Amino acid sequence: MENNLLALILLLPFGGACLAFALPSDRLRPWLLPLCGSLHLVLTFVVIQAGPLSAANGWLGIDPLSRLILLIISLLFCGCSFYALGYLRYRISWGNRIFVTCLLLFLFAMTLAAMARHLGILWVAVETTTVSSAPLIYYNRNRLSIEATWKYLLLGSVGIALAMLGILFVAYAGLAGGGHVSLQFDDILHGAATYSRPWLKAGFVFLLVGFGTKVGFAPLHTWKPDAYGEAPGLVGALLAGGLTSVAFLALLRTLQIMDAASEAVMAREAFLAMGLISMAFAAVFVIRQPDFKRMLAYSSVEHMGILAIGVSVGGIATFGAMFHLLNNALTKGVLFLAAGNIHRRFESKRVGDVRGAIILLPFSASLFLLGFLAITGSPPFAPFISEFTILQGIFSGGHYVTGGLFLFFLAVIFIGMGSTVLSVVFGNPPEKKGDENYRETLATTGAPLIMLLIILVLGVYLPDPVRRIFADAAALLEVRP
Amino acid sequence: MNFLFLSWLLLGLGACTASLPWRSSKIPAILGGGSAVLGCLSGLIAAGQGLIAGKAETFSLPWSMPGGSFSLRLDGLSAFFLLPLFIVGLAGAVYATEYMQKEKAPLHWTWYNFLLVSMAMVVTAANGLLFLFAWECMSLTSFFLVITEFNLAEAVAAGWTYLLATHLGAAFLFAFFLTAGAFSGSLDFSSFHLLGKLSVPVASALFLLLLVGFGSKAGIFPFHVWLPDAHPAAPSHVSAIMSGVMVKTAIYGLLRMCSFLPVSPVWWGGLLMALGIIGALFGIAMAALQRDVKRGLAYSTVENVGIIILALGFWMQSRAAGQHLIAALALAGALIHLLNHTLFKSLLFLGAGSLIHGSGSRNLNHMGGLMRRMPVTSLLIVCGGMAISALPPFNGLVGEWFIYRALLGGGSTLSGLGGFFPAALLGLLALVGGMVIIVMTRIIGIALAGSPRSPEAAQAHEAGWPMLSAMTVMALLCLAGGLAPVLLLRVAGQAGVLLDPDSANLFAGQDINPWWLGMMAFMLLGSLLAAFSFSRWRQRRGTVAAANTWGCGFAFPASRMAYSAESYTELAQSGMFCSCLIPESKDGQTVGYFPLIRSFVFTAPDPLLEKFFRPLFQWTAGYCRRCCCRLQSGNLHIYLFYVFSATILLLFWAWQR
Amino acid sequence: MKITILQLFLHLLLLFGLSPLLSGVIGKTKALFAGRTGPPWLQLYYDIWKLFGKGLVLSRVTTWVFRAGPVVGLAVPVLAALLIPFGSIGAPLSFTGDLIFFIYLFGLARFFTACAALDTGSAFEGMGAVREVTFSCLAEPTVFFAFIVLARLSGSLSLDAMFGQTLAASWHSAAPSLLLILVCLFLVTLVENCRIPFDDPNTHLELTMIHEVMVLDHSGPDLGMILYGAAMKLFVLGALVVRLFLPGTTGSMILDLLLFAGGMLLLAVIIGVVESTMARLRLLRIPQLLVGASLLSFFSLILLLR
Amino acid sequence: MDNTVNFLLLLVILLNFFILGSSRLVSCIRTVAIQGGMLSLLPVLAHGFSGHTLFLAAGAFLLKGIAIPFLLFKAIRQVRIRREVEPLIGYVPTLILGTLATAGSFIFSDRLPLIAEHSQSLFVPVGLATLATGFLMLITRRKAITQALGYLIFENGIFVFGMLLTEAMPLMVETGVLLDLLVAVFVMAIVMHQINREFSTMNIDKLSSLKE
Repeated sequence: MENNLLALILLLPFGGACLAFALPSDRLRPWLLPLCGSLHLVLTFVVIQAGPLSAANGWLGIDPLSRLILLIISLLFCGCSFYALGYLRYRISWGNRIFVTCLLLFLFAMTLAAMARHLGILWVAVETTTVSSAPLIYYNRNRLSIEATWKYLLLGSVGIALAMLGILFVAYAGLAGGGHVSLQFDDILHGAATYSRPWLKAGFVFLLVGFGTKVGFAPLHTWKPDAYGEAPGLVGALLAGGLTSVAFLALLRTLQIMDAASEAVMAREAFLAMGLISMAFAAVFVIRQPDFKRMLAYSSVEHMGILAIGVSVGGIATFGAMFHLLNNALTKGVLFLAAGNIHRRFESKRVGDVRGAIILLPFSASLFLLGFLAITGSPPFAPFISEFTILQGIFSGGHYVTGGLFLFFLAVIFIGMGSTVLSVVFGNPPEKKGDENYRETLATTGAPLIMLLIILVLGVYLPDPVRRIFADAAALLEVRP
Repeated sequence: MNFLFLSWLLLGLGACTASLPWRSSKIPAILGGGSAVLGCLSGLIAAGQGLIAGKAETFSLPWSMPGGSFSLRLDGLSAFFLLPLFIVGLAGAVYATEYMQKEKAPLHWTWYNFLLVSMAMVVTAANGLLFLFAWECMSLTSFFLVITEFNLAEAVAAGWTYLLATHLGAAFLFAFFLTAGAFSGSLDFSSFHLLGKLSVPVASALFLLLLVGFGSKAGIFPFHVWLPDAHPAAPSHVSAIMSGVMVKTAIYGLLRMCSFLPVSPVWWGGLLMALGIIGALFGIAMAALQRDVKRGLAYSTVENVGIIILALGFWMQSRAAGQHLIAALALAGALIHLLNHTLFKSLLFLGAGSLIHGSGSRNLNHMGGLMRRMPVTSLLIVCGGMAISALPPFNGLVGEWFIYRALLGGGSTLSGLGGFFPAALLGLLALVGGMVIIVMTRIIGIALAGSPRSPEAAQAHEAGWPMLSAMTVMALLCLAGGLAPVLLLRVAGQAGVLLDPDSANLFAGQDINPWWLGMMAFMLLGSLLAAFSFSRWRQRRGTVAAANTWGCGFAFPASRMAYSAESYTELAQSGMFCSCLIPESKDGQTVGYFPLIRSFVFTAPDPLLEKFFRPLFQWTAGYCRRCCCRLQSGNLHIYLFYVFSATILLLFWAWQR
Repeated sequence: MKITILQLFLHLLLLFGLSPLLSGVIGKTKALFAGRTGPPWLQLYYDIWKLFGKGLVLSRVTTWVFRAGPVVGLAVPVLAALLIPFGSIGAPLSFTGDLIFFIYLFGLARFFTACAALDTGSAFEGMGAVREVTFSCLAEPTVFFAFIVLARLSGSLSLDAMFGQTLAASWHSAAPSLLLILVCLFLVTLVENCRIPFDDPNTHLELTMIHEVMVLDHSGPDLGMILYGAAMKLFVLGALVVRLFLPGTTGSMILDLLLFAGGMLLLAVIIGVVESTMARLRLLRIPQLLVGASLLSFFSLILLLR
Repeated sequence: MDNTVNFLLLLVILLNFFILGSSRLVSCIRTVAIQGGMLSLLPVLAHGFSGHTLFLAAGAFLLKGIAIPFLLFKAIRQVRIRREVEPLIGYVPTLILGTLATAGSFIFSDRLPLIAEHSQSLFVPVGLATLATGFLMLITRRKAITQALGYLIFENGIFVFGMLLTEAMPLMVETGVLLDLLVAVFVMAIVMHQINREFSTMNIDKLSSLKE
């Protein structure tokens, strides 16, 4: 039963990808996306209900963290898949065989990564996300998207290769510590206490840099603005919400290993430093950002920093970070999808060319504005609660300087993003009209609207089952003295 | 409490239903406006109960958010702030049914109702997270109201300045609540009494956080920069709410939080007094220079907040020095002035809105002669002008009377520096009082009196009954406050005894009772009536002829020759103001004996905003951009180098561990 | 906090009866200096009587505010007079903090006079209104500082007590301060009543006037009320100066009354002398003089605080 | 056995230097192919014959020695370029840096405790040195194709290191790793083709319009 369930949730997107590649019709193919997306969501709910699962000799399994990540991926993908219907209908002439196939492969890779209980599998899955998302970034097939793809591919591959090295180091740490070598996650956790410190520490550094590149910690984030900026909004949403969550999961796994090896203090210091540097970089870059999709990329860097800080501080902040993981993913989804609509309508993403979006695209522009307010931590949206919880953890842990810096960066980023967002949303539309045939459809506005509603509800009322998902995930990251 | 919930329910329902896509434009007005009116009435009952009951009512529900609980507390202080909130909310709602344009109205109702709910929640919240939640909701909803005219660039710019200021301020509040929560172990206000054990330096740091955080919302002097832009951009009843009520919620926060902190060192009060008097002088001077009527009123809010803060500072200082009578007077003055300011400032903003509605311009120089075209509005504005100038028989005098009495008490009984500061402040406050009269006679004289200064003003139309009735209620309340000052003291006393328990008997006793003021107001009305009847009697007896205004020999006086808004303050400007306040004028020079037609641009921007904050922000932004260009140059080699060096650095770091 | 019917009656009688006389005395003094015969002592009484009997001419631009100016201008000094002692005759109305009400009463008069002037829509009257509100605004701190000094000396916050029986004793203990504020109050009386050196009521150029230019358009009974009100205002403010100058009491009410009346006449003569010997200041110098007066009164306060 | 392996590893380092110093693309690709071929001998040499090692050796040889060089050769034949343009840092400084990095790797690996049976082998320093060489290539070379080569060398370094842990790595994971490498290079080759089509050059200096 367990095997079947996990196999099913993996095979669904993989089979969907194969089917998409085989289907000849550009019109029919996109329907595979919502189909797979919704089934995946249903299966995810079943998996979440089912409790801890394990399959394939313990190589795959579901623990509270995977449950959370799986939920995030599935929700986001489901929303994006409905959006994709509208988007691909609009761009029917562009062809979508590779696009749909890669989207489903991407989902497959993310699901695999979420369920991996073996570091090798985890690595392969994360690398697969890179490879399968590269063609998605290249979807627009122009000079800029080539450049973005190339940078993404190279930086991503180098990063992930470093992570491989880190995995090998950790494995060797076991060998050098006199134990049995295994890359099974549970074995590692079990034996970590005896691991050889130099190997383990070096391995941690490689893993941090490697997965940190995928997560997009500054200064390893350099591919992010290019990739997010040039990819279609839909892909941006999946990258910023899904891929980063998966990569962050890989970092959390690393953290678990370090916790088990009683090296928690060092690991958390590194996370804290990375988090603060990321927030600082994002704050500097987001100011007067002339391109609103790149701005969202920097915001993603910021939120990865927030997550890292939340996890590093511990206590209630870990809960906040877990909550924030979901909030960040969904809010980024809203923002990228809405930004994609605006981009299509104006055929530009430069702030100077895009003005008065609320007049031409009332729904998308409102979603963009509300999404901006949500992501910068304004109530009644859920990121307010999660960021506040992280801050509570920071302050009650006595890290007043960190807390002060955190608040300062948040404020600066709010200013930076706000001036860009407001000039995009309000004002009078420019003379150059863009694509006048572009219309908002139910698919392209409904999906982000649903996501926004979810974070709105979660910002006011956190139901107990949902709360338990976060709390269980956070409990895994608690340092046990 | 139940009525408060009922009010929230009604307001919330109205907010949610008003902006649905209804066919008819009347339905949103009925749903939104009706719910706002009913909600405010229900809220008024709650506030009244809170004031009469005199003892705190609490309510608590668990909230699933970490650190949060849905705890509310309605005590005298909260009720004291709820009362004006719902009064102005009610008047604003009635006013808006006529004032708002049809297409903007539905969404406006949503934000308006939510603004009322969030403000009421701010003053009743008894949990830090809930307070911040409501606080931020209040900022956001008011931001959306400010940008109601979102197609105008200046409205959006004003809204943005506002949002920026309030958000930066909120960051300080976050820091305060989080630190306070860390010290007291919980974010519930019921545990905040533990803050009373803090050492003075820590408490002072917290106090400064509060001052900046709440100051940026309240418009305390260096943080007022958003206010003069935001108020003119918002619809007038929203300006009334923002200026009359929202700004005061910040003062509520300051008072409430300070009541948790240990008894203050003297310098806290001194700092507040200094900021207060600077703000008052600055605000009123800037108000005298504005040609935009609502901008002028906005600066007048800066001035009045300055006065309130001054009085509060004096209260803190005298309490710290053990002067209970003076402290009670100052506190009563601050609270009563706060209440009064709510009433007359919202009256004036509503009146200004009516003028704009009627004449189509916010520029004083384009109005003129509206007294004839809009008699009721004009009468009400004159009442408001008298109230804000603290002239009898209106309520403005009552608050100022207490503040003056406190300062006089300090100046005439204390010796040394203790007497010097109140005396000096008294003189400066008197100067402010004189300048308020300049500002108000300017608005009345230029906008209402004389002959029309533009074709639109000549065609101005009087507002309809919803707008007029809203204003009339406010004006009557202003008059009632002036005639029955004891009532004002009773209401303020409910809040006062909570803030300063030592002076509870003073609030109830005769020492600071202002009933003579009411008596004098009645006598003034009597003597005015007598003089008026005499005048009528003589007029009946004699003949009445109509003629042109005496032009001192000039036969054809025109409205363009009359004193303009700028010339009205020229004398004060050249005689009294320091050079940094002087407005900028461009292209005014005439050349030659027969000069061509010249255009003349005259602006009075906020000097602090234009000469300090804006350059600072722009420089920082430019610097950041330059950094960005260097760091993210588009070169893949450098990016790879970042990865490489990050690895090496972290390896070194790990090695050191 | 007391009302005495006798004092009320006396106050009103003195105020209504005696106030126009001051103007006559000033006129005669000035005429004496100029070597003219001058108008009769009771000229202002004749003027007011005559004006009350005349018809009204109203500008077509004006509204009720224009008519309210004279009404307020007449009612305010009457009420204000009830708050202060005339000589050693105590004030009929007095309460703690009445000095604030007293000052703001004159603010009310100023408010309406200025509004009434602006209501005509004439550039000249606007000019007068501006000057009136601006200069009075600068005079207000002076009054407050002077009152604090008196409050400090008397230990009370009501005008009746501040200008009451303790004043004579205060002259012994704090003569320099009292002298300074006497000068300041005299200056305030001059500026509030638009006398030389601040304003020249008899000039013929509207451009240079303050008070007179504001009432250009008033006529008939309205103008009469304005003249009467102005005379009373001079009387009320003058009464403060005189009381400060002649603080004691003789013990007999009749003598006190005579002393007060004599003091008022003396004040009128002094004003006449000042007007005859000084020229009107340039407009831009007036704020400086007023700020100087404020500083002077503040200095007198510092003398006490030391 | 150790000596043979160590000799092979030293050859790998030699090839690293050769690549760093060479400007002809064809010889670079050929060298990488040779390096890959040599590395594919390592599993067998280091761990003896077994199904696992044979499969690994065969897979590595097919991929690193044949398939990927073939892909790259095809790519440069299409774009008709022969030489690397002048790198960001000249050849001699690159060689010096390469030497320094190699020395650094040896020093660094001295600090890492090895288990007894590996104490004589050079897997760790050579792996790290190869890694560093790959990084150097990535950072200093201007052509897309040389960057891809740098990535391959980088991967080779990891492969060398992985030899220490062959028994820990399940076959399926190894397969996945190799396949991912192939796909990554395949995608890179496609993108290179597109770069050449759009920009008419393989010089990635042209790819710097996405910046702040």
